[in-house]
Amino acid sequence: MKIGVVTFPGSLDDVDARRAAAVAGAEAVALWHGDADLHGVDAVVLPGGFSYGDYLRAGAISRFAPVMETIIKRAGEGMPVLGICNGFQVLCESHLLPGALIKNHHRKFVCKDQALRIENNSTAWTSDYDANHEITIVLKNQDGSYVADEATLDRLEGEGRVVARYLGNPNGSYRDIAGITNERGNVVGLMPHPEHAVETLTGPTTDGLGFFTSVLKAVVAS
Amino acid sequence: MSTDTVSNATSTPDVEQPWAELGLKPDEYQRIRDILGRRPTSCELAMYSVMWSEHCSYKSSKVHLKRFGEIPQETPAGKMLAGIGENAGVIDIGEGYAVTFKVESHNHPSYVEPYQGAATGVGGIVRDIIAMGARPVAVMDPLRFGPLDAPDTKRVLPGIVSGIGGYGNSLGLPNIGGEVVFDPTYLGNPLVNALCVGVMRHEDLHLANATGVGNQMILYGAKTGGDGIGGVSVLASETFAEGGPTKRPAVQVGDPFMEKLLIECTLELFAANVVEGIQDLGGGGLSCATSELASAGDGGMRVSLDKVPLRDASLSPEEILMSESQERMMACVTPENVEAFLKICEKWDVQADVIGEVTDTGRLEIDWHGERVVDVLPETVAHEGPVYHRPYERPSWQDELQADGAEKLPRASSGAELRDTLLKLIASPNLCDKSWVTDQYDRYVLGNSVLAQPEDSGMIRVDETSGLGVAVSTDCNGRFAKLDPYTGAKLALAESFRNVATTGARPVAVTDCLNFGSPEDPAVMWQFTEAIRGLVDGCKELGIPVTGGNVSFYNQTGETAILPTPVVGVLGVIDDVTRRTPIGFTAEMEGHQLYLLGE
Amino acid sequence: MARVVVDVMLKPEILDPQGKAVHGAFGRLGFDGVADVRQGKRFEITLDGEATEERVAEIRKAADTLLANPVIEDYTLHVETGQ
Amino acid sequence: MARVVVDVMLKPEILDPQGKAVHGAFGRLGFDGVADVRQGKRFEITLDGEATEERVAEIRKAADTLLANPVIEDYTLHVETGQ
Ligand SMILES: Nc1ncnc2c1ncn2[C@@H]1O[C@H](COP(=O)(O)OP(=O)(O)O)[C@@H](O)[C@H]1O
Repeated sequence: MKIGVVTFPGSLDDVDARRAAAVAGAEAVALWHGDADLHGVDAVVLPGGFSYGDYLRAGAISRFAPVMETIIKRAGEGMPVLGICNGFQVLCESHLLPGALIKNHHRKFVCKDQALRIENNSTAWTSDYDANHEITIVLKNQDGSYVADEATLDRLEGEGRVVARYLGNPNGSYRDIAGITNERGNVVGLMPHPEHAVETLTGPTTDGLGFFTSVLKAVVAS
Repeated sequence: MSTDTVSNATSTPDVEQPWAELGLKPDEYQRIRDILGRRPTSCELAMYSVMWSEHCSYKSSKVHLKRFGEIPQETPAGKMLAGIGENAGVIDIGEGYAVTFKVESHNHPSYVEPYQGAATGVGGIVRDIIAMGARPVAVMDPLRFGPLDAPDTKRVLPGIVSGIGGYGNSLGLPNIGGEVVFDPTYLGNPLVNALCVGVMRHEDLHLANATGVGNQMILYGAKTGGDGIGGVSVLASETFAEGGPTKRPAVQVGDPFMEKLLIECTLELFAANVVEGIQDLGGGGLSCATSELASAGDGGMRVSLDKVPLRDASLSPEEILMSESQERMMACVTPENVEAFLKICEKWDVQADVIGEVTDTGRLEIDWHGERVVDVLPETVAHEGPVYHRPYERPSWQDELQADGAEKLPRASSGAELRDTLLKLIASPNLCDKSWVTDQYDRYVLGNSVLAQPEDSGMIRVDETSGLGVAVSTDCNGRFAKLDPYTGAKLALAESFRNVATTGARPVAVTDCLNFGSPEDPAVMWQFTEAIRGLVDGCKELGIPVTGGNVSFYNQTGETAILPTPVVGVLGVIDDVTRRTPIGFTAEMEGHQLYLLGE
Repeated sequence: MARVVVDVMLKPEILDPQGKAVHGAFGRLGFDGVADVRQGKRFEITLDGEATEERVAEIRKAADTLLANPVIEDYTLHVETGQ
Repeated sequence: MARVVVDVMLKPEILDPQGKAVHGAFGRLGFDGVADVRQGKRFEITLDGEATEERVAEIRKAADTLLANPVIEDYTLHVETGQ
């Protein structure tokens, strides 16, 4: 079972995502933005960071990377993809997920331990959580406020595609949304960082590990 | 303006030169003429003036900093692999690992333009660390501001904090500690000190020198612009009249994305073993990099300045030599490795150009479109600057200050008064919770932050298997240092040492950033020498060396100097980070006993 | 050399935290009578040669795909003449 | 309701990392013939009433002190007419 983690220029949490995949028992594979080949991985993580400095819009330039073409195609075929923070922004910019992420309403970078409720535990990345499971993982970002038009928000709620919601909104996200999924449940975007909550020595909890163990099961099952 | 070549300088000895505008003293200008046996060309004058400035030459502090050499150059953990004089000190921490760490100031730029000043301060110290061959793994930021409620603090503080966060967060470096201290003396002169820690394997250690005749000098990173060359523009003033003034910005804008690429690119260059020597371009730009690399080498160097890629085509050769454009590095590479070097840079989208080579002449020769504009012995630029023995004297007010003891203050006489005093203390900006600052810094990235705020020291895991790690703390109480600079410096050292020791790490080495007022004031100079004496004595008593640091003078508003602020950073080593001791009283400690140690 | 300017603004229905903050600051500094502030981005694109119709069409395509995110932003584009 | 637009750009001599990143992306996406890209900010300020001379002078003052950082930025201001 191989989990690929893409490095874009300016990716920062790629090493951490690989570590988390390994802690969960997967083989972590480093993927390069300029290489369209996925090297046989079963699932992909788009990691956090400031790809291309986030100078234009977070994720706006990365989505044109050669590796993204393959990922978009494979995601359409059902391959699990998790975008964390900057990765979530790339997924929105790529239109794999609806909506967009804009500057935090307080306009500052924020780094804190954040409580969330898992609202959909049937995606490829959340099946190891209980329904309404409350977890605490790391939140750290500048452009973390999830926005979409009302119709889209209603549709996401109606179809149960809100994967996680903040308990105490830290950034102005519409309807407290911390993460969403596509119709099929294989592509998940999440603003907080589960990969920074996989060992108590360096993270606030180990609550983030479930994302990585979930996808192992999803891949084995498929 | 025609190019002022070496032969032109020889044939026109009496040309008036703007040495005073460039900050040189009459005797310094004469000394340059004596060294060269002729007048300097305008490019040479530019190089000497920058390299002989206080900032680059340490001319007021050199004689005193030498005393750090009296401390035994061994650390409790092992050898010092590089010490004062290198970009940053390097310490053996065992298991084949070495760490490097250094603190530097970016005070004045941060006052002028808080966000960019602070951001580029972080950028500069990080490049010092990568130049040693290390991967940067953490940053810290000791800060000083005027009173929290002063209007200018409202301008300065948010910018500085977001600049440090904006740059460090974008580089993916966890911020594992620092200080936020307020005092009226910092109102017109905030202090922004930035510390970076790096980790490497012993064999990856790289020193800054250019050796091996025929080796190529490669400049890589950002293009060169007119950044930070304010004063030197007088050299090109005639160009202004002709082409209309191209303004030369005094403020540099940082590009953390470029720097992140530079980190990854540089580490890949080291891993591929295609670099002989390397240096970052900081204050002094190419003047500094070329003269220091050449004088640390065994030959000479020839550089074609016209090969330097420019962001602003109107720059004169003098300005190119002086530019402090950020996010640039210079490497010495064997001819066989040039192609591999350029290929790695291309992979990371980093511009790289061969601009010169190592020669056997022992001289630093710089050409501009085929004409020689610099021909000097590189040591005379880099190391033979003026050395001042500035007068110093214990100020007359020191006795009065010391006599004004705290025991004369009224004491709380009732429970209610005591309660008020306590509430006042814990609500004071200097003592209150700092998360309003630290929440703007990423402390988790890289996944090795074992301790960060609100801990007394930061701690980073170096090896995931063995648990080897390092702890770092920075401290200084400027009020103590003003009362008694000798004891104040010792106290700063002792506090930092204790903060590291209490985590369970063994303190092994010191870096320091000496922030003081004007060295031309004998009272300030006295504070400075006393602080150094305190650090030297303290380090001897504790058995740990000073591995590097930085001096920042002229921190004052008019006649009022800042509190003497010798910020001390202590680094410790811990065999197994899982055995660290965090601060605080958590639920799992219920039933533990409390002891008070010391007198 | 010609210059094309692309102005990108958040759609009116999307909350603009930066514009809101500026609006708030206006109030605190005593600049009254401001009903609303929106903050967007301005791109000044200098072309190598003339701003021919095809070149401008290219830039428009870049604006559609890169400079603006149509999910949350609108843009306007104009060729700047005579400087 | 009148609208005043303030365009803030980094001074030409100051490095513009954002413009540089966009310029680089243009190249990679095959949009050629672009000599330079600068990215700045655009503020659209809607006034409660008319854009009288005093009101505009007020906004200009706000631009000087709040919207632009004179150390590194220049701005231009214009009143938008007829929409
Ligand atoms: N500028 C800063 N940057 C990063 N961390 C900081 C900064 N200032 C304070 N901290 C951290 O916040 C915590 C509390 O700081 P402080 O109140 O100064 O602690 P102490 O008084 O115990 O030294 C410490 O962990 C310190 O390292």
